[in-house]
Amino acid sequence: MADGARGAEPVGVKLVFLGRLADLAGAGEAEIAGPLDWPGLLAALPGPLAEAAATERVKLAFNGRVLPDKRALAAREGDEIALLPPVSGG
Amino acid sequence: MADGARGAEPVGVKLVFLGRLADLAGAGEAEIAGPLDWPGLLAALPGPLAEAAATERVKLAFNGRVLPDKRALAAREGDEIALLPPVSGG
Amino acid sequence: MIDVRLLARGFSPGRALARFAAAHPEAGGIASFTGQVRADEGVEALELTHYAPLTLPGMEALAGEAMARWPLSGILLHHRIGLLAPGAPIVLVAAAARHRRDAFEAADFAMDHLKSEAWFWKRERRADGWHWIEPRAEDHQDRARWAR
Amino acid sequence: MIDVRLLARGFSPGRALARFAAAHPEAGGIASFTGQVRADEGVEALELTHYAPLTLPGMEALAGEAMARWPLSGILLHHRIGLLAPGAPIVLVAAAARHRRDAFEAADFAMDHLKSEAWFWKRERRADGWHWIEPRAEDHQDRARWAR
Repeated sequence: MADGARGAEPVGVKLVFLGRLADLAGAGEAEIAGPLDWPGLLAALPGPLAEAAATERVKLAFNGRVLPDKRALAAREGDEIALLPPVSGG
Repeated sequence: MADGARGAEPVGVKLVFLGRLADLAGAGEAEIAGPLDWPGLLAALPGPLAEAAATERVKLAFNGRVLPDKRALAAREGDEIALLPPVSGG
Repeated sequence: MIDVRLLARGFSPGRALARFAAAHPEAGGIASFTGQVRADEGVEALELTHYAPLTLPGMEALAGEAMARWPLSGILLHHRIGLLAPGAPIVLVAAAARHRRDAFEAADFAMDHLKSEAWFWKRERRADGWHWIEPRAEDHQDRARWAR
Repeated sequence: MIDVRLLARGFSPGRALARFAAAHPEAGGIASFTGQVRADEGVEALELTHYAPLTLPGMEALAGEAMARWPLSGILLHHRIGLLAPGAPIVLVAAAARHRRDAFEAADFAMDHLKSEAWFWKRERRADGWHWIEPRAEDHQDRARWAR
């Protein structure tokens, strides 16, 4: 999770892709410029990833907490957004 | 379980008392003369043991098999009768 | 694999489970239950009696019943006899299966039957002497869940 | 005792269970479930990913929920992350309780929730490459049994 040095040097919004979304993204992480709201995130993601992110099955964590409503996303530089596809543990 | 040398020398009917019945009997085993049917067994047992044996909760095994009906008991010398109070394993 | 044992000496459920799991690499999961002598109630010792002509054959029949009733890779039933100290393991039941629900149900089933149907008699020594333990009504109810 | 761990290396469920049992001499019983990589289906390896800010806190919350819901002496949730070989243990859940029904139910509950609610992502390597695993409908139904 990002915290602390926010603003000391220019950092973007950190995106973390979990599970199969990391495959779609071609990487586990990415950084994009903030501020970022939900439409902004969808616009910033490559097509297949945006499509996946838009489905109900994919959740969003914002700075380590799952957002009850993805559309309420409001990220600034230094924040971390994780895209969480359906889980499979055990 | 008794088998084999039956008749080679005089042996009685072996009684085995399990669980609390061994306490009532004062021993884990006893031997009494055969042949022995259900009324004969009750008559041969000391009072408290006969009372316990007569209850539905106490089962009878005859040569290693539980009798579906105790009253069907028909033991000869060399046979083994076990008196089985309610179990408590695990 | 059916692994049914009467044990006259202390045993390690952890080690038995490790062996059982290793013997079932094709199973997705292993459910188990370990029963041990409770150490908090003034119980100084526990003694388990069995009746050889019935006890082990009865446990083997129970294992077979569980194998027939659920799609299991294997089942393990280990039960102590003799004198046990507080904290000592009494019983270990384990079921290996492809699907965890089957493993859980089979282990649960086996324990319910070992508790109220297997040929064991248990007594415990307290400060005032030995006391025979009888199954609780609850144990019979637990077993009745499996009737069909 | 609540013992919740994410494990980056291989572990021995048998040894973990032995320690857990020894830590709960007051419990009459310990129910457990071990999940392992099935070795029979052409799976060459399994990889488990987690998300640190959510995964361990989520498991800790699950352990707390089980402790609140059943009268337990303790609960153990150990879960592997990283690369696993066929036969390797993935998850160990154990619940210690005075009464065995509580132990069984809590272990069952914890597994159902770890399967479909904990923050893990699993993929397996077969001859034709990596495949992500999603929970089966069955897993969601299993979890739904505990709704209240």
